[in-house]
Amino acid sequence: MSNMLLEAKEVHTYYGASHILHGIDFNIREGEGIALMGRNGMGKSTLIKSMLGIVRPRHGRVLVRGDDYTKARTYQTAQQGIAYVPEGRGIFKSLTVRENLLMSARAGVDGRREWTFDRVMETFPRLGERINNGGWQLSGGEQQMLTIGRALMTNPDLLILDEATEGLAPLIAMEIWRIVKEIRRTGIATVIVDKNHGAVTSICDRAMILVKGQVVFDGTSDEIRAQPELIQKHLGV
Amino acid sequence: MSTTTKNEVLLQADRLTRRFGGLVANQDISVTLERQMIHVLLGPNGAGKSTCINMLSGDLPPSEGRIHYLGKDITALTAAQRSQVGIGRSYQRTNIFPQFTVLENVRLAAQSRRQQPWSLFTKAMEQKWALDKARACIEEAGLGKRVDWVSGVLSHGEQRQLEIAMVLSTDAQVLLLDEPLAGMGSEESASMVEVLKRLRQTRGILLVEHDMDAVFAVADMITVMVNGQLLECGPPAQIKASVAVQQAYLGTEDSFHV
Amino acid sequence: ADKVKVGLMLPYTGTYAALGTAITNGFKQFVDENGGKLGGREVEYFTVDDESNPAKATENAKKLVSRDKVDVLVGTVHSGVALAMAKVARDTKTLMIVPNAGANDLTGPLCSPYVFRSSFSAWQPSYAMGEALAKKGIKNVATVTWKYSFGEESVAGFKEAFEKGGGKLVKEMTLPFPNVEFQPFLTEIASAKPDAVFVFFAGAGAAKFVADYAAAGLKNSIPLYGPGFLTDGNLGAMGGAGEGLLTTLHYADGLTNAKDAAFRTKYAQTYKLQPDVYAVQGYDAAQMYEAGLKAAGGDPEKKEDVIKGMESAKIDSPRGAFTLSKAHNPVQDIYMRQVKGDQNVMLEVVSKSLEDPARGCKM
Amino acid sequence: MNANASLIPKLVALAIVACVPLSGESFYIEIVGKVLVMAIFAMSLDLLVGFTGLVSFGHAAYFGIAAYAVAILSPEYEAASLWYVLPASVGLSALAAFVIGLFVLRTKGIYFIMVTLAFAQMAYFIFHDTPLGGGSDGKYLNNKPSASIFGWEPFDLTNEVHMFYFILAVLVLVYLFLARVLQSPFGRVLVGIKSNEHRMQSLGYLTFRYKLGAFTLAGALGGLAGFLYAVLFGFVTPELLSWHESGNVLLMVILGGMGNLAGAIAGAFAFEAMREIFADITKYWQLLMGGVIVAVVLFLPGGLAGVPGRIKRALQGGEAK
Amino acid sequence: MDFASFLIQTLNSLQYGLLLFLVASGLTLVFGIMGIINLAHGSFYMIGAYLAFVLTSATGSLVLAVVLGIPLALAFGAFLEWALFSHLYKRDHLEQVLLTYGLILIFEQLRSLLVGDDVHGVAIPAFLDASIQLTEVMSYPVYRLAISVVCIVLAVALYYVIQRTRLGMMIRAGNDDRGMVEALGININMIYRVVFALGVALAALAGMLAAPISSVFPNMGSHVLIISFVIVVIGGIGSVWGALVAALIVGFADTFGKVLVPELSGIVVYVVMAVVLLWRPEGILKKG
Ligand SMILES: Nc1ncnc2c1ncn2[C@@H]1O[C@H](COP(=O)(O)OP(=O)(O)OP(=O)(O)O)[C@@H](O)[C@H]1O
Ligand SMILES: Nc1ncnc2c1ncn2[C@@H]1O[C@H](COP(=O)(O)OP(=O)(O)OP(=O)(O)O)[C@@H](O)[C@H]1O
Ligand SMILES: [Mg+2]
Ligand SMILES: [Mg+2]
Repeated sequence: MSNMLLEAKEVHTYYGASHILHGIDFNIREGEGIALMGRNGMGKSTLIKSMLGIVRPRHGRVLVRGDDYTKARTYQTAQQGIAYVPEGRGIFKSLTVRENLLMSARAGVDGRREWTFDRVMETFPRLGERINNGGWQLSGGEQQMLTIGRALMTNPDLLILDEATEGLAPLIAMEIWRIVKEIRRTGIATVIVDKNHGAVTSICDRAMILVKGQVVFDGTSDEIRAQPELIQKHLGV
Repeated sequence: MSTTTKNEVLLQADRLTRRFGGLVANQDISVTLERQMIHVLLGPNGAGKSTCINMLSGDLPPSEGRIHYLGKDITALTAAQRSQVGIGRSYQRTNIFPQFTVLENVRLAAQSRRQQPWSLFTKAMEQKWALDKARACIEEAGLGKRVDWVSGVLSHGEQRQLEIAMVLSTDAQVLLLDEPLAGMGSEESASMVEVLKRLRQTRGILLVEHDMDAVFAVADMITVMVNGQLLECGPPAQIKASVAVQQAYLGTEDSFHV
Repeated sequence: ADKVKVGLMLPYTGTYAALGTAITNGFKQFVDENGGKLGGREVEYFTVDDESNPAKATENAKKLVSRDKVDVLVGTVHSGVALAMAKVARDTKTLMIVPNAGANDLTGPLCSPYVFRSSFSAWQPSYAMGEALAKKGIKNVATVTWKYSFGEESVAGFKEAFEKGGGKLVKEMTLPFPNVEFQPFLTEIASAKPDAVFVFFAGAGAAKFVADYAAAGLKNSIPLYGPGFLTDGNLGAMGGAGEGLLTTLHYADGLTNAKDAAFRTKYAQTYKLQPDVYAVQGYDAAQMYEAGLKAAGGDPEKKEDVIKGMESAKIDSPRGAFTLSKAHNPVQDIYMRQVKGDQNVMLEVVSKSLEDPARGCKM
Repeated sequence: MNANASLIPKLVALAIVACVPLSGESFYIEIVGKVLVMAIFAMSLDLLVGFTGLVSFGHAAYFGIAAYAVAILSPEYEAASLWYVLPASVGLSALAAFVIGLFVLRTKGIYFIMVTLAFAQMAYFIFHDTPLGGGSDGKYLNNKPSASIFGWEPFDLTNEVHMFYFILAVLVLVYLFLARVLQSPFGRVLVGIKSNEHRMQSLGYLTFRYKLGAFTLAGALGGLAGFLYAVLFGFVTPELLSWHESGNVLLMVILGGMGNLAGAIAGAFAFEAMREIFADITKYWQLLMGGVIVAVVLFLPGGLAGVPGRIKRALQGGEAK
Repeated sequence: MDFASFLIQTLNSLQYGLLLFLVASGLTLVFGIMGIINLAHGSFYMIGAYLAFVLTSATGSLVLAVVLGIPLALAFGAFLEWALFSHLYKRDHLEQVLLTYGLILIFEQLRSLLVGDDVHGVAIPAFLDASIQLTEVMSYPVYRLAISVVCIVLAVALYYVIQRTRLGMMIRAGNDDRGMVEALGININMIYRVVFALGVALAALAGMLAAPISSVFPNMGSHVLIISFVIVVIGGIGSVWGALVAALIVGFADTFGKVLVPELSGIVVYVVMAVVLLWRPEGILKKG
């Protein structure tokens, strides 16, 4: 079986006094795909940020490829081949589209360079048309493409997409899903947060549901598809 | 609230054009918005939908074209003035007062309807009408449990809900909503669709949204843009069936099964 | 008896810090020579750093006067600060000795029985220079100075004497204080080609002006003159650019009086520094007060007597003896000096016992 | 929130300050009076910086204009009437702020900082380089304004104790006034503008007018402080308008903790006290003061206004951090 | 003004403008690109000048002083960033104002304790100590022209690093969103440390190069502080070309202002700044 890539053990995270994550266990293996689900405000983004060291868990541990990264700086974790597309985008406004992509370019952990500038351009032709525009001049969807492209430029082993299709036109969203599938096929692991449950469960092999900072479901995509009442109960659809 | 006449034309944009340097983000776009109608603006990313809304709301001046509200030419009015006459908007990218509580965010929005800059000695918190209005709108947007939270610490989806509560509390007759559902969970989206339907009873709504389930659940009229140009305009059924629209925007049914 | 309380309000930080220190040193040197006493009493010092900031001047002066209850205020370098101090001195009837600030007003329209000066008025060295240049037969002169009172008063003093002697100012240039970009003026001077240039600058600005003037090649074609502040304490910073410059001041190197020789030896020994005009002014401030106290039998409370004593004193200064005018400004010799190496060497007395006209003083 | 809990320390502080004249030491009366004046000045700036988000780096201009106005409007050999020079000089400052505001409020952020500086420097050079106010040497105000109303004299500003209480009363009034204003709808709009001006506009607020209102009000109150300063010391100099003074008052506001009126007062006290005390103990006072300031920034984020909260938390022994 | 002096005044303006750019260049980096409101910029300039004085006295050559001084300044800058500035990025920008004000006081006092309060000169290196004859009475010092050349080289180098290199992109990105840069696997703290140190070294270099012509004196830092901010701001924050253009504009305004409208020369610079910012509220060249 393939190796463990990223693990969270018994993670408790607080914002000031409010206790958000109540002892979460999470793990993802190389090449695996996980759909992280839950209503607004349940702690999905917080879990991701805790693992990346963007917020510090108060208890618990974070492991990357078996090594302790609990106290590592965010960039050290990220350099282990983890790319993050945050919700709400976070593109660099004062950089042009080209610069946004170039600044993050890096070979993968194993030295591979599959994702080049040209390949990103092929994948998102729309960005090619806006290549010299400043980041602040893009439409919402264009910004979204740019963040995904920027993450791919780091040639990651694990791609974390937090609401990556927010604001994308259906056609593009489908295109993203197609690309993610393709990425997965090349062996890159993915964690996806998205409200399109149908799409994510069909891409990912595992699904996890968070309710109020606790894991209420962790199983295969097939299992969750077989239990629509679970989705109904925890996600309200 | 003012009297409402069915199908009264609230907002009319004539041949709006907006250029950014060499790029034509909107070309000759005309939109009509009637009361008790939800008019949806669709289009691929970068088609110019937000630009169009920005022109209607006064955030961006059009390069060409005119805008009329209730028959009056409002092209020259600023964003604030348009808000005062009754055009409210929400933003695609969350745009709130992050240091304030949810209540204060919405209360400020409500207060904008009766500004009394000269009355330096009344307490804002004693203006009951604004508080009541704010609470009602927060409830309506589904944020009842978060009234006293500082809005900056809300989750992304909750901030999107707050955005809606704010525009609601301004009593705007015309609502320009730029992807209100983006970032909301499916449950919240569903309840927001109900809110939209309720709002439609008294106002006119221009909606930009990429959530097709929601769009087809509420749209009375759909305009599709591509590359700044008008592609098609018509009732939902017509749009759904249009081959051009499918190619440019919706995709075909089978491509849904990734 | 009680101690004599001396309030030193001088700049100890900032641009004029070195001047404040020199004045303090000079003052203390006299007191030491006098057995650590003034008027036969022990001396207690109170010091305040005035930062050369007029906005804090009143407050700082009051600190000495009303909190520390000093018998005499000694200060300061910056004219704006000194004017504010003088108001406090007048209002509170405190004796004040100005050991540097040259604003004409201090011993002019704003003169007061309580305010004395141990230094000079802006008018004095400049007027002497005006006379000297006119006598030399120079006809056309251009002037440059900072646009603030001291600079403008200096130029006015020069102009008064120079025009009286038949000269003419062909160009009067000013620049905002403390701007030191002189190049445009050098170009103007080169194109106007006057017979000579008269400038008022002090401190780092003076050093820079002299250096720039030489670097622009003007030094060889158009002679430069100014009050002694142009070169005093700045010769090191100018490199060789100052060599040969003629300036006027009430003090100089190479004076022949015995007092000066003793003063300089002692100063150099005590402070491991060469004394300058500021040290002399500090020293004389102490001498003046000593004269006043002596007249009052050592009692600083007898202000009338102290004042009378000071007014009638003949101060045996390292600069040469001087007396005080009715307006309390030194009536002193002004020297023509020339820069030789690191010294401002005395050439001659250009104006014997020059008295400031004290215009506007109603005393 | 818990207004009453923080009211007591404030009243105690006020009572202590009010006792200063009992010392009978005119130096302390005057120096504390000056600090009170600076506190008023700092509060007026805090209205802009801390509450409206307009970081003005030229606030000394309004202080100086009013200070010069009293000096210039007062006749040379007799006292002017307080009831004429006070409104006149404060009015002039307000007018200057209004006119300058019309221009500077078109810019934002750092650019705003620099344009306010530019206009203040122009005002500085007007007083420094023209004979209007006595040039670089400044001008005396020989007679303090008289408070007499048709012969009846409620108080006498030449009396240092009266002067002190007059300033203290003004301070309290300004504090209460601003506290009230900040709770008014107008004040809430200012705070909204600080948080997100663009959003305020799209909510229908003509933010320019509100900002102009705040700018003018702050200018007037800054002028009030300048007026008191001139009357207190009887001497005005162009340096009152210099960028150093604008910088100092800004430092007081930041030191105290922006967006907190009591903080602005505390900042003024701390800033002035540090200078006085350190300059008294050593010639190297700048080193001490600089060190303390650096330490405050490092260890007291949010300035002095955050200190009571820290103490409370420490006392409650709650979770660290 | 005759034509010859008009030409010379133009030369003066250019040369002064370039000198101003040199003085402001460190601030362009630290304030313009990194977004730190650094009031201590003038102090770093002053430290550079005093370094030049002390090292030139010790080694006998300004060139050696610069060679030794730059590494010192770099180390000093890196230390300050590590010890102080790195704690402030997440805080309100105005706290940087307070911090750097404190630093000004400390540096001035230390300077006074270590080197005293006297005015000093620094000798021009012998190979540059010459003049070019312009008119029969006036000549131009070669050293000034040499500095102008250094300024132009610096401007080009700065522009290249900031706009064209990945390092430059990372710095600019860091000013937009530090957290995001770090999440992309970039050690932004290290980058900021390096860039801050570079900014300090630039300011110090300006001080060292200017020392022979401006002389070395207490408070010299505060003289250049405001003008440096003026230049960075009217150029458009973050733009190297903008700063260069702004420096030249100020150079011209100041030079011709002094000659043509001497009564107003004090406010000319501020009038220029007000006019520029009212005309273009974000500076002459916003970006790039
Ligand atoms: N910076 C913060 N400070 C305090 N509380 C926060 C902060 N960020 C998030 N929270 C709170 O933590 C909880 C979890 O937030 P999180 O962003 O992880 O939710 P989420 O599951 O990603 O929701 P969404 O789908 O809306 O993005 C929410 O209740 C939110 O209000
Ligand atoms: N300020 C600007 N300067 C230059 N180009 C701009 C600017 N704002 C928008 N654009 C461009 O105009 C086009 C239309 O943008 P707009 O934001 O209106 O798209 P949209 O239809 O809302 O897209 P989305 O669904 O992705 O939000 C885009 O290509 C965008 O890059
Ligand atoms: Mg989230
Ligand atoms: Mg959009």
